[in-house]
Amino acid sequence: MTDLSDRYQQLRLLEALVFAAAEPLDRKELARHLPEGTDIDRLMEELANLYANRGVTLERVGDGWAFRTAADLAPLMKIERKVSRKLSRAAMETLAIVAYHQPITRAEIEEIRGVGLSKGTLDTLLEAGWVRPRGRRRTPGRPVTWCTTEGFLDHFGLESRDDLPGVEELKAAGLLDTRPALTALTARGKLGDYMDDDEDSGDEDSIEETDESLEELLAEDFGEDLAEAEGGAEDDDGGQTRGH
Amino acid sequence: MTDLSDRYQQLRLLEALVFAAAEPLDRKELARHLPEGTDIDRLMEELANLYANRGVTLERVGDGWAFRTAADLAPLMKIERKVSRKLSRAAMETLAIVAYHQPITRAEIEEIRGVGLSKGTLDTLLEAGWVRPRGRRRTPGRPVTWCTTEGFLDHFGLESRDDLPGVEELKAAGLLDTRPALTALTARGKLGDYMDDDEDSGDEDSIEETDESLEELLAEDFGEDLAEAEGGAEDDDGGQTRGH
Amino acid sequence: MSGDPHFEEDTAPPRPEGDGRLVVDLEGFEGPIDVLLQLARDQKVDVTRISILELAEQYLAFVREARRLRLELAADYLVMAAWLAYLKSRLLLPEPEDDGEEPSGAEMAAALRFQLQRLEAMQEAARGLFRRPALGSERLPRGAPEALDVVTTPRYQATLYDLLRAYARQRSRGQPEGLRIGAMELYSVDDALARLRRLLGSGPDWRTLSSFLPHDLKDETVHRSAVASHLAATLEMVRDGDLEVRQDGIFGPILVRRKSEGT
Repeated sequence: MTDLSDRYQQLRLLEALVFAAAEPLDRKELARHLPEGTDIDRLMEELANLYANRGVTLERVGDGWAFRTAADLAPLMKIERKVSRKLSRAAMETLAIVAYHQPITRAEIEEIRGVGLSKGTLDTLLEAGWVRPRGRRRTPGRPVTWCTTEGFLDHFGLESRDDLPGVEELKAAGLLDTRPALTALTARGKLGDYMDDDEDSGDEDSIEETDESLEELLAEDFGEDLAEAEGGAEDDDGGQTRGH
Repeated sequence: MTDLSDRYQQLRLLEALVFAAAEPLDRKELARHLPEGTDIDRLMEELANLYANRGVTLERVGDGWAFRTAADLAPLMKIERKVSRKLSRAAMETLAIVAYHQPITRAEIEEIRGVGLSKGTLDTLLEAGWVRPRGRRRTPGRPVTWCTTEGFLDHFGLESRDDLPGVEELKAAGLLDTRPALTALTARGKLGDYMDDDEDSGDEDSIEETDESLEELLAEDFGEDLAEAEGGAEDDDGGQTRGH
Repeated sequence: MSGDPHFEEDTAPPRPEGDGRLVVDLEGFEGPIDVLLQLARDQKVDVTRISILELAEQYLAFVREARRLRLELAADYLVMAAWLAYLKSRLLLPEPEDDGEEPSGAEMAAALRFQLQRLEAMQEAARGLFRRPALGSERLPRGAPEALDVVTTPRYQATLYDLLRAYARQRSRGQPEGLRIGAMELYSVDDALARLRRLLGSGPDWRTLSSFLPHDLKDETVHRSAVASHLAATLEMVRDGDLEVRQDGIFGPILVRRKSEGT
C-alpha cells in the first residue's frame, strides 16, 4: 500500500485525483483522500509548478483545481469545434454584468443595460451553467440575486472572480455600482466629475425644434405605443432608463 | 504561435493531444499534428519517462498511448461514503429475535414473527455485520442457523449475549406490557420448542429461560394481539428504510 | 459544465451612419442606452466628454426616423425620447431655483453620462470575456476522465433500546398463523393423583389438601387448576378407598388422610 505519510506520495495521489476528473475538484474533495491536516493548497501549488509550461497545466478554478491543455497549443491541436451557436449580445452583456456586479438582481441588470431583460436571457446563462441564483436581496419584494458559477470560471479560465480582467480598475472608477446613475454619483460625490461645463451653452435655435419634437412624440400615439409595448411584457420596465 | 521545430514544444503538443483524447491515440493520429518525419515513438518514450513514477502514467494501450492514473493509487482514490440508515421495523425485530433465540433458522424467525421474511431483511443485518450464519440444523433440509456477531455486541454495548435483559427486566423497564390475564385460557405457543432440539448450542439455558417467559406472555393478551399482529404483517416488505 | 450550450443566433447589429443619417433597424440594438452608446461612439470622443445635448438631438432624430418608417418602437425607446427631450429643454433653458428635489439639467446629463460609461464598460468586459481561451475550444479537459469508485458504507443506526423495544413489541404481539395451541399447561388430574400418592404418607393425621399443592406455581391460573385437579384426585382416591376426606364447614379447609388398612 502506498505510504501517505510520504509527501511525494501525497503529491502523486493529488495528481491522480485531479487528473482522473473532468471537472474541477475542490479542496474538500481532495482532502477526503489524504491524512487529516494535509496542507492541500501547498501541495497543489507544488503540483502546479511541476506542470507550469507543460502541454497540460494545472489550473486553479475557484475553490478547485483542474488539468487543462495549454491554451497556446489550441491551434496546433486542430480542435474540431463543435458548431455551437453564438451567445446573443444580450446574453453576453448580461453575463458580464452578473460576473462583475455579483450578487445582482434582475432589476439591477436591467438598470445597467437600460432595457428590460427578455425572459430567455438568464435562462440561457443558467442552462450553460454559468450563472446561478444565489439568494435574495433583503429589500422589499426580496428579489433573487444572481452570481456566476465555478463552471463560468472554468469555461473562461479564471481563477476567481477577482481574476476578471480589469475588475479592480472598474471598481476604482466607480463603474461597478448597480444603483441608478444619479444615486450612485451623488452617493459617491462624483456628480461634478460627470458634469459638462459646456452643457448649458447650447445654441438657442434648437429650442423650437426640441419643443416640437417633444410635442410630436407625446401627442400622436405615444400612449398607443406604450400600451402595445406593455403587451409585449418583456419591456415593461422601460422607465428605468431615467437617471433617477 | 508555438514553434513546432522545437523539440520541447513537440512534447507539449503530444502531451496535450493524448490528455484531451477520449480514446488512446496511435502513432498515425499523433503524427498528423506534427511536422513530417517527427519520431513519434521516441518523443512518446521521453514523455513516458517524464511521467514515470508519477500519479499519472503514460501507458501503451494496444497501438496507442493513453494517460492512466497509477494503478497503485487506485485504493486511495476510492470515495468512501458513509450513509446513515435506520433499520426497518422488520429488520429490527428480526435482529431481536436472532439475538434472543440464537441459533435460529429462517423458518423459525418467520414462525415467531408470523410473517414471511423478505429477502432483504437478513441481508441488511448481514451487511450491518450484526448477524452471521452459524451452522446447519440437524433436521430435514439442514437449514442454516443464524446468530449474532461480535460486531453486534460491540454496537449495542453488550459484553455477551447473556447481557441481554430477560423478560422480567424488560417488564420492569416498562418495555413489556404486564396487563392481567384477560382469559383463563392458558395456552402454550410452540415458540420455544423449536429451539429445544438445538444442535450444538452451549447456551441452552438462556433459551429455556426464554421459553418459559414466552408462555407467560402469550397467556396474557393473546387474543387481543391477533389483530395487531395482522397489522404488523404489512411492514415486512423490505430490509431497510433509508435513513436520510 | 456544458461546453456546448445552444445559444440563439445574434443578428449583426446595423449601426447608425456617422453623418447623422440613420439606418434605423432596432433589431440590432439592446435598448435605448445601447443606441445612445452607438451614437456617442460615432462622435468619436470619450463617453465622459461627449456632448449630451448633441447626443439627445441625435437620439430624437433617430426616433423620428423610426416613426417615419412606421417602425414599432418599444416603450423603452419612447420613454427615453421623452426624457431626453425634457433633458434637452432643461439644459437649454435657464435653471429654475434649486428646490433641492429636482435634479438640475446638468445633474441629469451627468447621470446619463455615467450610465453610458457603465454600460460601455460592461460591453467591453463582455467582449473581453469571450476573447479568453474558452474551455472546450482553446483549453481542453481530460478526454477520458476516470470515474472514481464510490464505496458506500451504510451505517445502521439502532440503539439497544430500539432492539429491546422491537423484541418486546414482537413478544407482546404474539403471532396468528404460527401459533399452535399446545398441551394445556393446567395441572392435570393424573399429575395430581401421582403427586398425592407419592406425597401422602401413611400417617394417621389429617392434613390440609392445600399443603400437598405444589408451591412453585407462580401462575394463578395454573395454581387454581392445581387446586381443582388435586381435589378431583382426592375424590378419586376416596372412591378407590385409598383416602378419607372431610371439610368441617363451608369454605373451610379440606382435610385428607390416608385410609388406614384397618378402617
